[in-house]
Order: sequence, then C-alpha cells, then structure tokens
Amino acid sequence: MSRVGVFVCHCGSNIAGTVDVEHVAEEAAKLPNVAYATTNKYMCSDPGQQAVREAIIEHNLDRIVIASCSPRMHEATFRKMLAGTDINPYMLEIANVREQCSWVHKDKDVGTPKAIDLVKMAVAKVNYDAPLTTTTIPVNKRALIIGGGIAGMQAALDIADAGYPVTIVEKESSLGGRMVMLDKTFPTMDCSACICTPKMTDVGAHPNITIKTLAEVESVGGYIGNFEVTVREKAKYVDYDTCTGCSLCETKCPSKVDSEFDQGLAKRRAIYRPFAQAVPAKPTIDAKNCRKLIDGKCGVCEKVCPVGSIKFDDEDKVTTEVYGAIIVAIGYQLIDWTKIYGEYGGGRFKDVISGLQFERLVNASGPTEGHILRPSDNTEPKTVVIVKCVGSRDPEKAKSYCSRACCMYAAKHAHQYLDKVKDARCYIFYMDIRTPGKGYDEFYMNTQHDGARYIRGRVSKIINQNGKLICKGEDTLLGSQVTVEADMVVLETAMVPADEANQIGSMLGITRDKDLWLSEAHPKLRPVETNSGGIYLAGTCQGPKDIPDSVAQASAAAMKVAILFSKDELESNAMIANSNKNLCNGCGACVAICPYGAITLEEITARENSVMVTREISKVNPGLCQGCGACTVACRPGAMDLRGFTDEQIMREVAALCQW
Amino acid sequence: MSSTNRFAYFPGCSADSTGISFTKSAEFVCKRIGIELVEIPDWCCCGTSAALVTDKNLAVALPARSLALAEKMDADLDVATGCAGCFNSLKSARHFAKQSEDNRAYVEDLIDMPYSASNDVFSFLEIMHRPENQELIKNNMVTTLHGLKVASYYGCALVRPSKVCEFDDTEDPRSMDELIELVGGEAIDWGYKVECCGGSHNISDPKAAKKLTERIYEDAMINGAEAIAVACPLCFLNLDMREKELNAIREAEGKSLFNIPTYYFTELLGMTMGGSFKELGIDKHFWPAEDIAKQALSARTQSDDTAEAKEVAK
Amino acid sequence: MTAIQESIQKRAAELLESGEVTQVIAWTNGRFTNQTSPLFIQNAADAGKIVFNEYCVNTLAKYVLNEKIAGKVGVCVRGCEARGINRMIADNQLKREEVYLLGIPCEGMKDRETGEALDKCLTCTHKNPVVYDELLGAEVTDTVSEEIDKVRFAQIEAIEGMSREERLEYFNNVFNSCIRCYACREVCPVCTCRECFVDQLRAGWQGKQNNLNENRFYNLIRVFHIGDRCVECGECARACPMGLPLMELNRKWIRDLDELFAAGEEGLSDELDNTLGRYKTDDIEEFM
Amino acid sequence: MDTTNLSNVTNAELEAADRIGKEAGVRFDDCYQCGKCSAGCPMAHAMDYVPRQVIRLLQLGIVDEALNAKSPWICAHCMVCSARCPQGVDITATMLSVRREAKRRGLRPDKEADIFDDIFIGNVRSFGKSNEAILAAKYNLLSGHLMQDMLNAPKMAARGMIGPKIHSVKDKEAVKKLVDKALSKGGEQK
Amino acid sequence: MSVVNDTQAAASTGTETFEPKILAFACHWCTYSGADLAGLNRMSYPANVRVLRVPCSGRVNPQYILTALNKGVDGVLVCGCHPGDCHYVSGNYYAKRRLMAFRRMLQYTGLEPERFQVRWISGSEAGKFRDTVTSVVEQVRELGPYKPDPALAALIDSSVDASNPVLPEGGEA
Repeated sequence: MSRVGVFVCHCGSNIAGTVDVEHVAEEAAKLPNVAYATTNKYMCSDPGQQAVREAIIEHNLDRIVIASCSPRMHEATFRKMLAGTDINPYMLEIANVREQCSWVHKDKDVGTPKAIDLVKMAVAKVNYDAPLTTTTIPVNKRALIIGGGIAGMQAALDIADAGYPVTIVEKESSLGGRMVMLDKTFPTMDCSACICTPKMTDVGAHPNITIKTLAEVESVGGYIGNFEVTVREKAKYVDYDTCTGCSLCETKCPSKVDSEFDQGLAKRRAIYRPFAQAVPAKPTIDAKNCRKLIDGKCGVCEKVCPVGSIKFDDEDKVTTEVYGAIIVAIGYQLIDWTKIYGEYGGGRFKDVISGLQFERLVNASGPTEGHILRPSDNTEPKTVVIVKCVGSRDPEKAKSYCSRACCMYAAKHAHQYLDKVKDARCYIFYMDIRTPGKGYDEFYMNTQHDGARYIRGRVSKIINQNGKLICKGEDTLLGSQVTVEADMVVLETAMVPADEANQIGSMLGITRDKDLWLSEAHPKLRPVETNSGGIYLAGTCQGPKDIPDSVAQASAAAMKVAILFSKDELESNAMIANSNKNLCNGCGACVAICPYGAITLEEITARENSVMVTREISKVNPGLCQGCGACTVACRPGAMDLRGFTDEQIMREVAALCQW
Repeated sequence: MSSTNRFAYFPGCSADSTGISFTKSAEFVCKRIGIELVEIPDWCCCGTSAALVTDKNLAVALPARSLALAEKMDADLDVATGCAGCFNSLKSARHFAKQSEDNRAYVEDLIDMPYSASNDVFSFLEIMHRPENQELIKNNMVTTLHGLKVASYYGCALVRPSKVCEFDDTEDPRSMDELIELVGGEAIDWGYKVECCGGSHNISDPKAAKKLTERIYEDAMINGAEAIAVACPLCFLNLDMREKELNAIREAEGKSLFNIPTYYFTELLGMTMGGSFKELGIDKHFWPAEDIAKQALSARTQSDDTAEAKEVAK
Repeated sequence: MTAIQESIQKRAAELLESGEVTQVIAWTNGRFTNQTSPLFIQNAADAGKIVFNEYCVNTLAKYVLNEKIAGKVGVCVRGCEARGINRMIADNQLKREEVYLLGIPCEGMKDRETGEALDKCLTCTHKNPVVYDELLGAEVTDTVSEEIDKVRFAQIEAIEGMSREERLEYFNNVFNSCIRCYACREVCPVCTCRECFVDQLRAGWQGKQNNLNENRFYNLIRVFHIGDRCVECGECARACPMGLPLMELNRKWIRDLDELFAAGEEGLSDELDNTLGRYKTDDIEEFM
Repeated sequence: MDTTNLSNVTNAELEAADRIGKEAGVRFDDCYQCGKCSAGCPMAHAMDYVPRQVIRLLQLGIVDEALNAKSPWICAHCMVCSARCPQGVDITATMLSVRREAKRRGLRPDKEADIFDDIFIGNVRSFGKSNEAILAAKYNLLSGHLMQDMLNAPKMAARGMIGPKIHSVKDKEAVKKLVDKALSKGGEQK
Repeated sequence: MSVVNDTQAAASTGTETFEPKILAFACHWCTYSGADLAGLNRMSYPANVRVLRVPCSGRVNPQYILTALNKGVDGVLVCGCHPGDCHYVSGNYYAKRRLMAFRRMLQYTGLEPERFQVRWISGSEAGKFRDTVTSVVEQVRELGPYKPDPALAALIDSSVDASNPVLPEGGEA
C-alpha cells in the first residue's frame, strides 16, 4: 500500500478564487491510498515546500500529488524539493488546477468538482509511479568535424579556442572548401582568398586541431559523448612528416589533367596541390593519373624530391577514435546543369559557363590571371548574359527551392565583369530579385548603376550562331520577346546537397528533407542541432546559404559543442522507454520507428520451456532515448513501455476520470 | 514492345500525296532491311491539331479508332508511322487510354470498339534507330554520303511532350544525327533541331509560317549545312515548298539566298543503299535535290573504296 | 494437381533423405471425405502420405514457427503461405535459411461441404508463391488486379454504403457473436507475439469478460496490430468457428492505408517496412 | 491604357477560368510569370497577348479578354512552352482549352484558323481521311485567299502529290458516327 | 458527496441538458502548453474536458481511446504539435497515420465521427484549444451519451464498473 500525500495550493486567490481548495483537500483525503491531504497558500514558496517536507516525515508519505499550477511551471521545482527528501523525485504528480481549471472557469461550482477530478487522476497515476533514476554518461571532450570548408574551419577554431581538441576530416587534399575557389565576396568585395586562407593557416597551426585530408568517415557508432568514429585517410604517396612543400615535384611531373579547382579551365599535374595556398601546403599524388602508379614508368618526382618524401607504396590509413561530439559541415555542390538544360546547349557550347567557372576566370590567380576571356577563343567577351535560377525554382527540371545566394553572386559577377571589361554590356535574366541582408539591396542597385541591365524573364533557349550565343528570352515587364547576342553566358546554378549528404545523413541518423539537405532538429528553435544528440550542423549542408550565414551557424554549432564539453558527464533522461524482455518478440517495429536510433536488437540466449533458445530482443540506449513514446504504440505485446508515462499509469488516469 | 521488325502500318493522309517521297523512301528502306509493314485496314485520319482545337474527345477518338483497328488485325503488332503529326496523335491517344482503366473504358465507349492500349506506337525514325536496324542498314549500304553536311531537323511532334513521346532527348535529340553519321554524313550541331517550322499554319497563315521556316534555314546555313534532313511530311512540305518563295522575299530585301535541299532521312538512307532517285521520290522535291545528292554519292569514287565499288557493281 | 502432389512427395522424400531438411510440412487426407489436414513428416518413407488436392484449405505458414526449433523445415508454399513466410521473416520471427520453400502455384481451394471456391481464394491476388526455393508446377495467371480488387473490396464498399446505424448494428452483431476463442490469432502468420495483449493482465488492456465492449475492443485492436502487415491469406476468417467476416475488418484497414499512404500489398518482400512504422512529411493531412 | 478594375471581376469569370484550367489539366496559380514560355514561342511575334499574358489574364479572372484574344488561334501547338515551363504548366493545353471555350461561346477572333480547322474536320467526317487538295481549295474559297499557293498546285499535280482522286475510308459511316459522337459530348471529357 | 457537479446534476434530474465527458490527450510540448496559455489568457471553455498529459501524440495508443470510450467517456480528443513541429521530430507523423486509420475503422464499425477527433494545436494556439474543446463538447452534447453496449450500460447503472474487474478502486460512480 502506498501512502500518498496530496497538497492543494491556493496560489493566493489564483486558484482559491474559483476552486474551493479546502473541499478539494477533503475529497482527496477520501481517495484510496491517500494518507494525508492539506492546502497551502503558496506551495512553491519556501514555507510551502517546507510544509511538504515536514508532512513527508510526519505522515510517512512515499509519494505526493501537488494540485497547483501547470507542471510546465513547477514540476522541476518540486522534483528538486523531493531530491532533498527520502522520496525519489519522480514519485510526484502535479494536478494542473490553475491554468487548466481555476483560470478558465468562473464559477466555484464548476471549478471545484473539476479540480477534484484532476486530483483523482493525479492520485490514480501517482499510485503507479516508480522511483526513477538517471544514469550518467561520460563525455569525451574531443570534437570531430566533417568537412574543412569555411563552416568546418570556423567551428573547429571556435571549439579549439575553447580548449578542446578537434579533428577535421576533409575529403579533398586541402582545407578551404568552396569559399577558397571564389574570387571576391559580396557585398563588401573582400578578396575571398584573403579572408579564407588566413583561417586555413590558423587551423593548420592550431595546437588543438588535427587535420585529416583526403579522408572520409567510414562508420560511426555510439552516442552523444561517446561516438566511435572510423576514418579512412587515403594514400597520399607523399610523406608529410618529411615533405617541405618545396613543390619541385609539381613542376617536373609530366602528366597533366584538368584542374578540379579551376573547374576544368586549367591543367594541373598528377602530383599537385590544388592551389598555391593549400593547407596542408604539401602535394599528393593523384593515383589515377600518375604514370608511375599506372604502369610503373616515370617516377620523376621521386628523383627530384630533395628530401625523399615520395612513397609510391603508401597505403590508406584507417583509424578509429572516440569523440564526444560531431559537427557535420559537408557543404554543397552546384547542380550539374549540363544534364538537364539541353536548351542552354547542355554543355556543348564552351562559352556557356557556370558561375563557379566565372569565379575562376575572374580570379587573379586563376587560369587567365583574372582577365575575363572566353574559354572558346580567349577573346574578351563584350556582351555577357547572366541567367539566374538555373536549376532552382524549376521543379520540372531540377529543384523547387530558391537557392538563396544566387541573386547576390549574380550581381557580383555583373559588377566584376563591368568593372574589368570596358564598353561591355551585361544582361541579367532574373525571375525575382531577392536581396535580404545587410547592404545587399544597395549592392544590387549599385550593379544597376554599373550598367547591368536586368531583364525579368527566363531564357528559353541559347543558340550558337557565328560564335555568338543568341539568348532568347521574354522581357516580361515589356511583354515582348527579346534576344541578346552574347559572347559569353554565365549560368548561376543552384546549390544542391553534396554527393555524400545522403550517406553521411544515414550513417549519423540525420534525417534528410525532400531535396536531401540535412535536417535540423527544429526549423526555428534548434537550427544547428540534429535529431541525434551530440551531432550538429554547420553551413550549407543544412540548406543553401551565403558565407556570413554559414560562419554564424558554424560558431553556433561550436557553442553547442562547447556547452556539451563543459560537463564531465551527462545525465540521461529518466523518463525513457524500456523493453520487457519476456514480452518482446524482437519484431523490430520499435527500431524502425525510433527517430533517435536509440533502440537496437540484441541477441539473448535463455532457457525457455527447458530448451535453450537464442532470440533477439529490443534494447533501449538510455543515452539516446528522448522519451517520446512513439515506440510503445508500435509494440503490439506492450513490451515497450515509457517510464513516467506507463500504459498502466495512463489507463489508471483514464479509469479515475471515468468515475466522474 | 515487340522486338520483331513487323509493324501495323499507319500511312497517314499525306502518304500518297504531299508525303509521297517519304512513303516511297521509307518503304524502300524497310524492304531492304526487312522491316515488314502491314497496313492497318481502313485506317482513318488521325485528326492532327485540327481535332485538338475542335474537341478533346475528337482528338482521342480519331487516332484511337485506327489503333483499335490495328489491334483487331493483330494484337501482337506495334504500330509504325512515318508522319510525326500522326505519331503524336496516335501516341497521345494511347497515352490517354493507358493512364487509367477508366480512361481506357472511356475510349472504348467513344469509338465503340474494344481497345486494350497494349500495343505501342513508334515513328520510322525510332524504329530505324534501333541498334539491330542500324546494323542492318550498315550491312545494306553500298555507298556513303561522303561527309555531306546535314542538319537534322526533328520539329515538335516527335519529341514533345516527352512524357507522351518517350523518345530521345527533348532539347537535343540525336537519333537522326546518328543515322546520318551511320551512312557517312556529317551531322552538324545547330540550334533549330526542335524549333517549330510553322507547319500547322502552312495554309491558314502562310505568312507567319514562312517566318518560322526562314529562321530554320538561316541557322542551318550559318552552321554550314548542305542539306536538311526531316522525319515528317508536314515539316518537309513547309521547308521544301517555301524555300523558293523565301528566296524571292530575301532577294527583294537584299539578303543572302538559301540553297539547301531538304531530304527525308529515309531518302538519305535509301541513297546509300543504292536506291535510285526515282525509287526514293527524290525527283519529286520542289527545291532541286538531285544535284547535291549526286555530288555526295559520287564523292565516293574519289575516296576509292574498292570493296564498295564492287558492291555497287553487283 | 496430381502431378504437383507427386512432385511434392518426390521432393519431400529427397529433401528428407539428403538431410537438407529435418521435417516437411504439407497436407494429408483427413478423416472425412474431401478433408485434409496439415501433415508433419520427418521420414522420407512418410512422403507418400502427402496429399495435394483442391481441398487443402489450411494455410501452413504459421506452423513453421513451432517446428523450426528442430532444424530446417521444408514447407509447401502457395501465394498465401509465401507471403506469410515473407512477413514472418520481416518481423524477425524466422530466418530465410531456416526454411526450404516448395513453391506451388494454386488456382484456389474449395469448401469441403459446399464444393464452392473458398472466399479467401476468390480474392487471392497472388496465385503463385512470391518466394520459393523451387517451383513445382507451372505458374498460373493471376486475375487482373482491377478485377480482383472489385471482389476484394466489394464487401467493404457495401458496408461503407450503409448508414451509420446500420453499420453499428452490423458490427455489433459480429462482435456479439465472437466467442473470443482466438482461433483467428492462432492461425495468423502475422500474430507472432510471445504473449498476446489479450492474455496479459493489465488495467484497461483487455478485459476478460465476453461482452460487446470487450469483444469490440479485441477485434478492433487485433486489426490495429495486424492491419498494416496483413498478407490477406484470409485464414482468420476461415478458421473462425463463428464464421465471422474478419477480413471485412482487415481489408478496410488495408484499403484505407493503401489509399492514404500508398501502402501496397504486404508480404511481397521480407524487408520490414510497416506502413504505420514510417511516414512522409507530406502525408495527407485531415486533422489540421 | 485603360485601368482594369479587378474588383469588377465576377465570380462567374473566376469559375470560367477555373473550368478552362480544369479542361487543360492546369493550375494557373502554379505560374510565376517567368516568361520562359513566351521567350521560346515561335508565334509570339504575331500574338496580341503572349502565352504568359494569356495565363496572367486567366490568373486574374479577366476571362473575356482571354477568350477574345487571337493568341490561342495563332498558337502552332509546337509545345515548346509546355516542355520548358519550370512549373510544369501545360501552356499548349491552356491555349487549346481557351480556344475551344471561345468556339463554344461563338467567338472567333481569328477567322482563318477557324475556317481551316472546320474544313479539315468536315473533310475527315465525310471521307475519313484528309484530302489536301480539297482542303486547300475549299479553304481558299471560303477564306477569300483565292490565289494562295495556286502557283504550287500544278507542280504538285505534276509530281503526283495531288490529283483528282479522292481518298476515303471504306467505312465512311463509322467515321461519321464516331466524329458525331465525340462532338456530342460538348467538350466534356469524363 | 457534498458538492454536486453539474454533470451529475443533469444526470440525476434527467431534465436538464446532457453534459458529456470528454477526455483530451494533449502532448506536453505543444497542446498542453497551448491549454496553459488559454488559462493564462483567462479564456473560458466548458468544464466537460479533462486533459491527460502525454509526452507526445505519438504516445497515444488507440487502445486508450477504446478503453476510455468503453469505460464511459462520451468523446475523446487527441491533440499534438502540428506536423513538422514535433518536439520529438516524428511522433505526430506516426500518430497521424495511426489515428487516421483507426478513426476510419471506428467510424466504419459505427462510431459517430464526432466522438473521436484529432487536432494539431501549437503552444501558441490558446484560442484554437478553446474553440476545439468547445466545439467537441457541443458536438458530443448534441449526440447524447455514448452507450457502446446497451446491455452493459444497464448493468453499469446498477453496479460498479463491471467491464474492468481488475481495478482495485471502487470509485463513487
């Protein structure tokens, strides 16, 4: 037999004004198992709490019901109070007789019986409360960051500056990501490399940061505070410990291939750094194009290397380490327009280029040393057409969303072009201009002052005639067809998730939206968290955004990690699901439903009906379970139950209610 | 889709009138490579865009009747047609019937005939482009086009809408280009492959239609085409018949004149298989087409391919 | 059918002889005319007892669960059995390698007494087994799905056409007739809990009395538990001693899930993908 | 330019626009007026409203203006607009739908196009096949363009492209019945 | 019992309007806080509703709904966060699928649709909570008491809760 204490709060006149609290206490005292019932002016006040503590001792109570304001208000307060007594803090139920009773009913004749009912329900439930305990999970204070672009670097620096070790896993051979490929950044027109490369150097030099390049995450196990991560660093064929970065090898290598960094507009060698300021500032050998590695002939780099760093027998390095938190910053890629826009030539016209190719063309260290020249014949284009929303806002061919940064970078491109080429004409075909951001709209207006002519309409077709690219559009403001005979066309293509997004998302248990962007835990209130505890998002892997937003999100994610790392241990949620292994038949329905990946199937061997049987049962990871209870309904035999909201408790409440 | 080379044949209304050269040359090629065409008994007009603008039901009923007749004749045969307009009408009617069981029943009611919509519809272009038929064409060639620069013109009805036509790339189709290259022509890259020729306005608004035709010729000329290849009698008529009139206008405006004959792609294939111009209907063009064709074929003597020469001699 | 029977006998004997399986589950003649019952044999010599005729009304799938402990089980699977086997694998109750499936195409079975086709066979959408190790006999043609769906959901539509009062009365009669013998549960290849909810003593879970409320509770919750996994073998309705139209409950659920969430048919694969165990963010919205 | 008072748009007009959209299988509110349709339209130069503007009129419910527009009659049904629309709006189907609605209301903004199509369908109804010579001759007669393409005629005759022979199906009655049945549905499909 | 509540008053006299009992399951994060907000804003709604707090609408088992109806509740309302806003990411999506199908089944077997309803109510939608609750009460009031088993109802009238002998508490019905 349990001994329940019921405490009814007056809350001044807030409750007592429309509920006869004394009568509620009287009625409560008659309920089964209620050993003591009383009222108090303010339950949550120190004297109120003291009265409960004293009553617990005096009446030998083992669980209590407090009829007061909403549990959302003071449940935590009363739990804390119980922590100082012999009673487990979870042997507590709150009857909400203020927000959901006294405040919404004007009449004591109505409010009082309802309050009694609410107390009855709470008493019925508290009878089946069980002492709950939280467990603690140790926190490994090391962070893993997947992706070494601007977002990943920013997050790494912030966490490292807070004093925690960080590992960056970057799939390319250098940090920098997309930002370092850009020429200038809107709206301030800072040189992108000038603000990005110092960050790369900082990351490279930071004592708390380890960089793994040409690396990929292979598997992730564990949970918040305790992720076990396996990383594969691909063979670089260069010993980074001895290499001095003199780049002699790069100048002598005989095999030349299209440079990914320069978007195919220039060549690089088979042993190469993607760009001069690469971090680490050391080359790698591209095995697919290295003559030595293909057919054993060559080896020039080995011969010229003054320190003997070339290692043709280098192998992939696979390491498994434990991290407490993971930040995903895998960024974006640009949509491959050539496969979907046949009307723009589908890639057959050399002078129809993407915005990122334009960035390389206009960049002083790019293939043309910053001179804007047509790829087809290296002449200066006198008329350039810029087409926006290529691949975005086009659900029929590609993506329905607005890619968010294109309006601004299109304006930037127009500005750069008109700045560099005299007597030039620039036409920008647009659907809508979207420039929310500090100084953004002013930048767009300035582009118009520069001479860019904005035409509202989508280009229908580009035809190549006599070396001119005839762009056919409609000026929808004029209501008539227009054509522009352009020398070069720049397509401002949409950002789409990186190729790896789906695989990394499923490996880490991060949901993906319809376009495969990684989903944040809440679109407004938890923008950097994911559904998986201890895993955070930074930058464009979550959705299209510009540099300032990426950096801001990265710092926010870093802060979340720092908060996590400020604790030595995490307290797990006490009100979590647990599975009755006798009832569980291992069907796995709960496993599929859990949004946190907290449930796994585990093999057990036990004697059943005098036979040893090996079967699978579900097991809840207390570190991952958040206590939603969605699994319990999927469990047909009722093996899965939710502590604090058990089937029994809820049904007792229903039963109590039905006696009203 | 049946993989055999036997088809229920829908000639279309222009088959023995304005499209006579297409009929002749296509039938020639089919015969040579063993494609068997069985004419659908008592087929009727597909309705083309005139039915579409008049009534939605009519636009389904007319082609569906012929499809149902084809099915009645031999349920295992897919339907083949030359004319792109007919292809589009037939394929659209089938598409409509395929969308749901309700639709199919509705079509049956409209035409008062059983129709299962199980058989597909193909254009000559698609059929001849099949890998096995390309192989057969290659085996039957006695000469080549010797690098004749051909602009392949597909028009609208073969490729749009792609959901209905289920054929090649909507914006940059390649099948005709590949056939031209197969028989030794040079398929030029140009911009008007799939732009409208104005064919549907050929009679009702010839002035507007001419404008569309002119830009096609213009782009072909700029891109160095010596000939244009088509796969539709209406496109052909609109290009071939108007070239002279266009030149008259251009002469008055002081613009350069066109001299680009138009061929059905089947004529070009037939030529390389040894078909005479008469057999193929090349003698019936408005714009003289025999000279350039002759030049293209005779260039082979210079290339001095003895094996081929022997073939011809046979 | 005789040919198939011979093939089963031959293969059963071979499988047992070779030790590939330790047991074969099939059918044999029962005590009455045109009656068969499930047969479990361990010896090749017993293969001659196997019968396959148009009165093999029992769906064998569920029997496998009790038998698999002794070793690999050979079992005859028609469309209905095969889908049940798939479902049990999806539900992690069985491993594919624990069974050897003798596939049998089936044109449908007959009622022993009336000689008419069984209800469950009239609505069969997969006459050929969807999974098997070997197929005995030539595949038969399935009825066109549009046509079968008309039959499959005819009764559901008829009931939906009734007034609410009529439906209430109709189902109250059904539920009142239920004797809660749980035969429907016992034969169901989808009911694989170690301890069914009805057998547990929990407040508000399932009362023990036999009255309309408790019977309604049982039948509706049974459908909630199996509805998104039902393989439509129809064995529950066949096994019901009261002849209750249980598939009218199952199929309502099946059709609703299909219409609302494109659930499709169950038991066609052995992957776990319950319709109620997944969601789409653009699922149809009606609660607002 | 006159001001269009959008408050004067009646519910009947909005419903008519809705009906036109339904017949075309199109939701006009999908269109965000990017103009890609009209940019690629080969006939736009001859139109009074470019296709985008026709859609706009229908979006706003200015239906009478749309029904009196010549554009749907000028449209060549080349379908390039529909193929390139980012929002999947079938503009060609819209043009057809507007045109049929106009015809049902007895409107004929473009006489020539209408005459041509009527003759064509009449021809098919009578013979089951289209006879190009008859078509052209009859069109010239009815439209008043008496000499159009007459210069080409002898050439066509000489080449065997046209001739005195009239092509027709065997079962003329069946085709006639079929045409009449289809037309009797008043444009409603299912 | 010294305080007579209006429900019982109505039941005992039999002349006044019927006061239904409505059980509302509310998720802790959205609807429950929306209901709290209604109180904070001193909105008023009928006292016929009892809110039962659950962590998430995904926790609501259809078995609860049937049990509640069997035990004498006249109507059940399940409320949760709007889809997309679930504190637990997906709970309400699962709830949506389960309850859509279950609700159809209840109607199919003859239950009035008004007796079991589902609504998404966010923490800020106090007004919506009030309106929803009010309208459910009105609708169910219109329908009259729920008598799932006429024979059993007669039995209940003369004794304690007969449908559940497991419950130790006698109650005061």
